[in-house]
Amino acid sequence: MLAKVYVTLKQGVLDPQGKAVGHALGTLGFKEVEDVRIGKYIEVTLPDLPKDKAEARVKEMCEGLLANTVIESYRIEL
Amino acid sequence: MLAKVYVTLKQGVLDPQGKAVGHALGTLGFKEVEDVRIGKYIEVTLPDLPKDKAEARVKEMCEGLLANTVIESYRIEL
Amino acid sequence: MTITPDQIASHGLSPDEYSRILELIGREPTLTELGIFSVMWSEHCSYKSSRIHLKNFPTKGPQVLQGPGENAGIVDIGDGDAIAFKMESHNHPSYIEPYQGAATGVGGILRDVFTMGARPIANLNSLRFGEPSHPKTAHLVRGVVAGIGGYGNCVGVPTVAGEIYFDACYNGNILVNAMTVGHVRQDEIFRGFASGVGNPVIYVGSKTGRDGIHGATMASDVFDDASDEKRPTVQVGDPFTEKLLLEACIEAMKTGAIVGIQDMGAAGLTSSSFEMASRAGTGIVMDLDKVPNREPGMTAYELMLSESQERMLMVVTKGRESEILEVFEKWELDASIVGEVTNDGRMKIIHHGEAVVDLPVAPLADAAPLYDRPRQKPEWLDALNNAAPVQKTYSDWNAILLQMMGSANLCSRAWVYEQYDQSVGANTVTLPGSDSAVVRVDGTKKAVATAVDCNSRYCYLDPYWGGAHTLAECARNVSCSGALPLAATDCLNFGNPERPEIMWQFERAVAGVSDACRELNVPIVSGNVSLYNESVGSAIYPTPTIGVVGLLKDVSRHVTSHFQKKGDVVILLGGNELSLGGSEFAWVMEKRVAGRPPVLDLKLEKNVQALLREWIAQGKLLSAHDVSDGGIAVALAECCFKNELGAQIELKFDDPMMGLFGEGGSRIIITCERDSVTKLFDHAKKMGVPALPVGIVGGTHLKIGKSINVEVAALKHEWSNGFSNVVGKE
Amino acid sequence: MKVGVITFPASNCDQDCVSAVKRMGASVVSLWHRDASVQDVDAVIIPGGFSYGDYLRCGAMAAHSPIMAAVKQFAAKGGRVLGICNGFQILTESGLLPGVLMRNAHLKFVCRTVAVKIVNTQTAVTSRYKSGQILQMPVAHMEGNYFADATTLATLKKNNQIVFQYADGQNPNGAIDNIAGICNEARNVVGLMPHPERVCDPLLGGTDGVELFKALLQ
Ligand SMILES: Nc1ncnc2c1ncn2[C@@H]1O[C@H](COP(=O)(O)OP(=O)(O)O)[C@@H](O)[C@H]1O
Ligand SMILES: [Mg+2]
Repeated sequence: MLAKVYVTLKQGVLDPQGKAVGHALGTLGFKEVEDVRIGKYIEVTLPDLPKDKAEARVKEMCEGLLANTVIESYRIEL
Repeated sequence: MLAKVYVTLKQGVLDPQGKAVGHALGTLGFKEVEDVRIGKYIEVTLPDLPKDKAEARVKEMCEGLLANTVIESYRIEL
Repeated sequence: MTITPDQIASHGLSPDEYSRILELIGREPTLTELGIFSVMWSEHCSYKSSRIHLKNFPTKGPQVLQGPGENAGIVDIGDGDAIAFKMESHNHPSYIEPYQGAATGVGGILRDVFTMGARPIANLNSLRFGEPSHPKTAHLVRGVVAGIGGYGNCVGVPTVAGEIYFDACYNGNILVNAMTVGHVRQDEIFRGFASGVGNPVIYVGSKTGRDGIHGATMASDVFDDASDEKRPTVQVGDPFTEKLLLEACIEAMKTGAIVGIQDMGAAGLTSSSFEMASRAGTGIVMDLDKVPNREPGMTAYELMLSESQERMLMVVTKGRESEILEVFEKWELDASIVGEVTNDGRMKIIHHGEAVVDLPVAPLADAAPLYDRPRQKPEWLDALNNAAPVQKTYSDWNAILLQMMGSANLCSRAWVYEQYDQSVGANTVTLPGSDSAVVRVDGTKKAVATAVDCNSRYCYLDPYWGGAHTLAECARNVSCSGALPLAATDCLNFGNPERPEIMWQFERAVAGVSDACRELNVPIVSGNVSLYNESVGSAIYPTPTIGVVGLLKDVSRHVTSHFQKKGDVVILLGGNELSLGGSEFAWVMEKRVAGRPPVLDLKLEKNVQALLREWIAQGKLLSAHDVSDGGIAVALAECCFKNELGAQIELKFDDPMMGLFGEGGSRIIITCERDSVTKLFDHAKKMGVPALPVGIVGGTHLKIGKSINVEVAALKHEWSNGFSNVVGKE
Repeated sequence: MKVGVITFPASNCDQDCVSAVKRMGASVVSLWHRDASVQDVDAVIIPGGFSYGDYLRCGAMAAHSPIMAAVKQFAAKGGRVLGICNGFQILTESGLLPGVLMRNAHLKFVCRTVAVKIVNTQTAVTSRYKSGQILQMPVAHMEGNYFADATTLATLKKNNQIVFQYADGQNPNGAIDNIAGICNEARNVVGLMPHPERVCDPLLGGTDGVELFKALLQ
C-alpha cells in the first residue's frame, strides 16, 4: 500500500525557497502570483496493513524523521 | 485561490533522496518500508480566476519553472 | 530473431560495421550483443575517428608513471607521491538537463581518478555557452554551475579552477568539460586489469536502473532541432553514494585484496568488463541475475547498457572476497559477486540461466573500426584570415577599458566559483581568481598548481596555432604560480568528424597541441574526445581544452597574480608580436572573429616560463600574471583588483588599440621589490629573455601611458557586476 | 586533551577538523556514526559536510544516529560540543540547539570568506577572543539561513546565546539578525556556519580560527 505524506512549513515560518520561486515567477511574467509555499510530497510504500495500523506507523515515521515538527506540519493520506 | 502542485520524479528516474530516506527509516526500525519517493508539494496563491484559466496559467508555471519536465511530472489541483 | 537494418541503424552502426561484426563472430549477434557492439564501437568509446591523430601526442617523459590508456594519467611528484588526473566532457547530457548533466559529469571524472587509487584533491571545469543574450543561456549557466557545485561540494572535493566563455557558436551545443586531480602514493596505484583466472568479479555501488541507456551512442549523435524534444532517460547523480563509494574503494584498496578495478562510465557494465578483460588478455563469465538492480524486469540488454552512476567493477584475489564485501557493508553500499575471470578470452554473459552473450573480448575492445577520415582545409578560411580583425576606429580608451572589464568573457567569475566549495580539505593555497590554483599535497611542503584553458577563437582562425597557444597558455598559467608544468590532459571538443573540414581542424589542432607539448616538455597523459558538437548543421569552434598539472616543490615559494603593495616595480617579461585577430577586443567591440591569431614563438615561451619559475623559486617576485585575452590593459586591471591597488604604467606604443588590447603569447606581468630590479634585468639579458620595466604599483588609478587613466574602483565595479548581464541580477 | 571527531556518511570536513585539532597539540579520537559512546573524550566536534547527502533536511538523518544519542548525554553532563556547518545543522535537528538552518535566501550554495563578529565570549569556543572582535572565515553551505520564531529569538537574546554574527553587509545567506552561530543556555554546546578549521594555517590565508580550537581544548 502507498502512504502519501505532505510536509509543509508551519504558518509564520520563513520559506526562502517559496519566496525566491514566487519572485522568479513574477519576473517570468506571472505577475498574478501572490504567494508560493514549498513543501514536500513523500510516497512511502508499505506492505498491506489495516488502515489504522498503517496510519499509526507512518505517523511515527513523520514524528521521527520525515518532518521537523518544530517548523513543519504533516498530513498523511492512505 | 490556492493551486496545489505535486511534482514527482518520472518513473525510472533515480531518486537518491528517497533511497537514502528509505534506508534511514529501515535503520530507525521501520523495517517494513519497501520504497520511498520524494517529490515537491507547492502551493501557489492566485487571485480568483475561472478554473480553466487558472489551470492553464499554473500549467505554464509548471512547464516554465516549477517542474523540470525532463525528469519530473507534475499534477495540478485547484 | 533476426537483426533488422533498422535496428542496425538505430544502434548507430554502419552497414560496413555490421558486416564486420558478422565476420568477427561468424553468426548473427543477439540483440544484447548488437547493443554491446554499438556502444563499444561508438565514437565515444572506440575513438574510431580520432585515434590515428591522437598518436601524435607526446605521451612519455621521466615524470610519466601512467600515460593514456588507463582511467587517468599519473605523474611522479617525488618522494613516492604521484598525481593522477584526467578531463572528460559531458556536453550533450548537460544541454538536455543542465544540472544533472553537469553533476554526473563531475561524478564520472571523480571515479576515473579514484579508481586509480588516488584521493581526489581538486576539481576543475571548462565551460562554453552560447551568447549571453540567447534565451537558453542563463538557464543553462545556472543549471550547469549548480550541478557542478552540487556534486563536487557534497563529495568534499574543492573546485579550485576553471573557465567559462560565451560565444554564439555554442548556442545550441554547450560544452561542459570536467577535470579531477588526485593524489596517490606510487606503491598504491591501481589499474583496470581483470587478471588471475578464477578470481571473482565484484560489482559495487548503486543499483542498476534504466538510466541513460544509449547514452554513449547519444553522445555521438548530431543534435538537431528535434532533440530539444527528445527526452532520453536522464541519469541523475547521487553524490552522497559517490562519497561513500570513494571512501569504501580507498578502504578496500588498503586490504590488498583488489587485483584490478575500474569505474563504470559510459556504456557501464559493458565497457568496464570488456576493457578490464582486454587489458589483461583474459575473459570474464558474468551472471546478470547477480547484478543489483532497482527496477524489476530489466533485460540483459538493459543491464549491460545501463549508464546508472556511482558503480564500479573490481577483480579480487580468490578467497579474499569477504574482506572486500565487509568494507562495502560498513559503508552500506551494495556489493555482489557477479562473475569470474576466465582464460578463454571471451565475454560470456548469462541471464536467467541462458547464455545471452558470448563474444571474443579482444576484437571488441582493440579491433574496433579505425577511420582515417578525409580532411580538407575549409575553403572559407583564407578569406577569413586575410580580413581585417577590426573594422572601426576607436579613441575613448577609458570607456573602452571599462566596457571590456564588464564584458561576459572578461568579467569576474565570482558568481560561478562562489557556488563551489573551494577550500574543503583545507589544502587550497590559491583560490580561484589567480592564474592557476595551488593545492597543497597534504602532509608535505609540496603543492600542485593546475589550470584549464582553451582559446577557441584562435583555434577557429588557425587550429594549429590555436592548439599551440592553448597548451602554452595553460602551462604559462601554471608557471605563473611558480610551479613546473609536468603533464597535461585534454578534452577535444569538435564538430562532426564525417565532415572533412572538421577532421582537418581536428588534425591541425592535435598537431599544434603536440608540438607545443614537445617544446615545453609537457606530455599528454590522459584525455577525452567529444565529437559531433553541432546543432542544426553548424559546428562549434574547435575547442581542444587543455588541463595542466605542475609541481611546486616548496609551497611557501609561490605567488598569485595580484599586485601586493605600493611601490613595487612592474615589469613586462617576455613579449611577442601582437595581433587583434581573434582578440577579445574585436569580439567585445564588433562581435568579430577574423584575421590571424598572434604568432607564438615556442622557444621564447619556454625560456620566459623557465626564467619566471626560477625567480619565483628564489623568492624574488611578489606577483605574476600572464597577459592573455584582452591584452595588457585588461591584464593590468586584473592585477589591481584583489588588493585594490592602482598602478602607473609607462608603456610606449604608436597604436593604442594594438598596444593596449592586442594579444600575443609569452607575456607576463610581474612585480618585485625596487632593489631587486637591476639584478633581474641583468639575469634576463643573460638568458636572452626580453624584460621591460613598465611602472610602479600604487595610487587609486590605473594609468597606462597617455591613453588610460581610470579609477581602479570604477574598473572593479564593472568587472564585479558584469556577470549579472549573463545570469540576471539577484 | 582528547577530542572526538565524528564521521557520518558523507561528512567531508572531518579530516580537516582532525588536522586542526592535532595542530593544537591535542589527540583525536575518531568516532563513527554507529558508535554508541563518545568514549572518554573531553570535547566533541561535529564536522561539516553533507551527512546523508543533505537529503530530506540537512542533518536530519544524522541527528537520529546512535552517536548523537551519546552526544546528547555527553552534553547534558556539561561536555563541550562544537558543531561546524553541517554539524550546526545536526545540532539544531537533534534539538541540542534551538532554531533551524534553512535554504540560503538566494537558493545558491555560497563559498566565500566573510567577516564574522564575536558577540559572546563566555562560551566553550570563544573565551580567547575579545567581544566585538572580527574574524575572517570562509563559509561554504547551501543551508545556512538561520531562522527562529520570535519567542525563540527573544530567548536567545535574553540569554546572550548569539555567539557569532556576520558583520554588517556580509550576511551570505539571509540569516535572521545576521546570526552565524549560537550556543545553548549552558554555553557548552556551540554551533556555527563558518569554517574555523580552514583558517588555522597561515599558508591557507589566515589563522583566525586558531584561538577557537585552543579555547575548546582549554
Ligand atoms: N584526446 C586524448 N588525449 C589523450 N588521451 C586520450 C584522449 N582521449 C582519450 N584518451 C585516453 O583514452 C582512454 C579512454 O578514454 P575514455 O573512454 O574517456 O575513458 P573512460 O571510459 O575511463 O572515461 C583513457 O586512457 C584516456 O586518457
Ligand atoms: Mg574510466
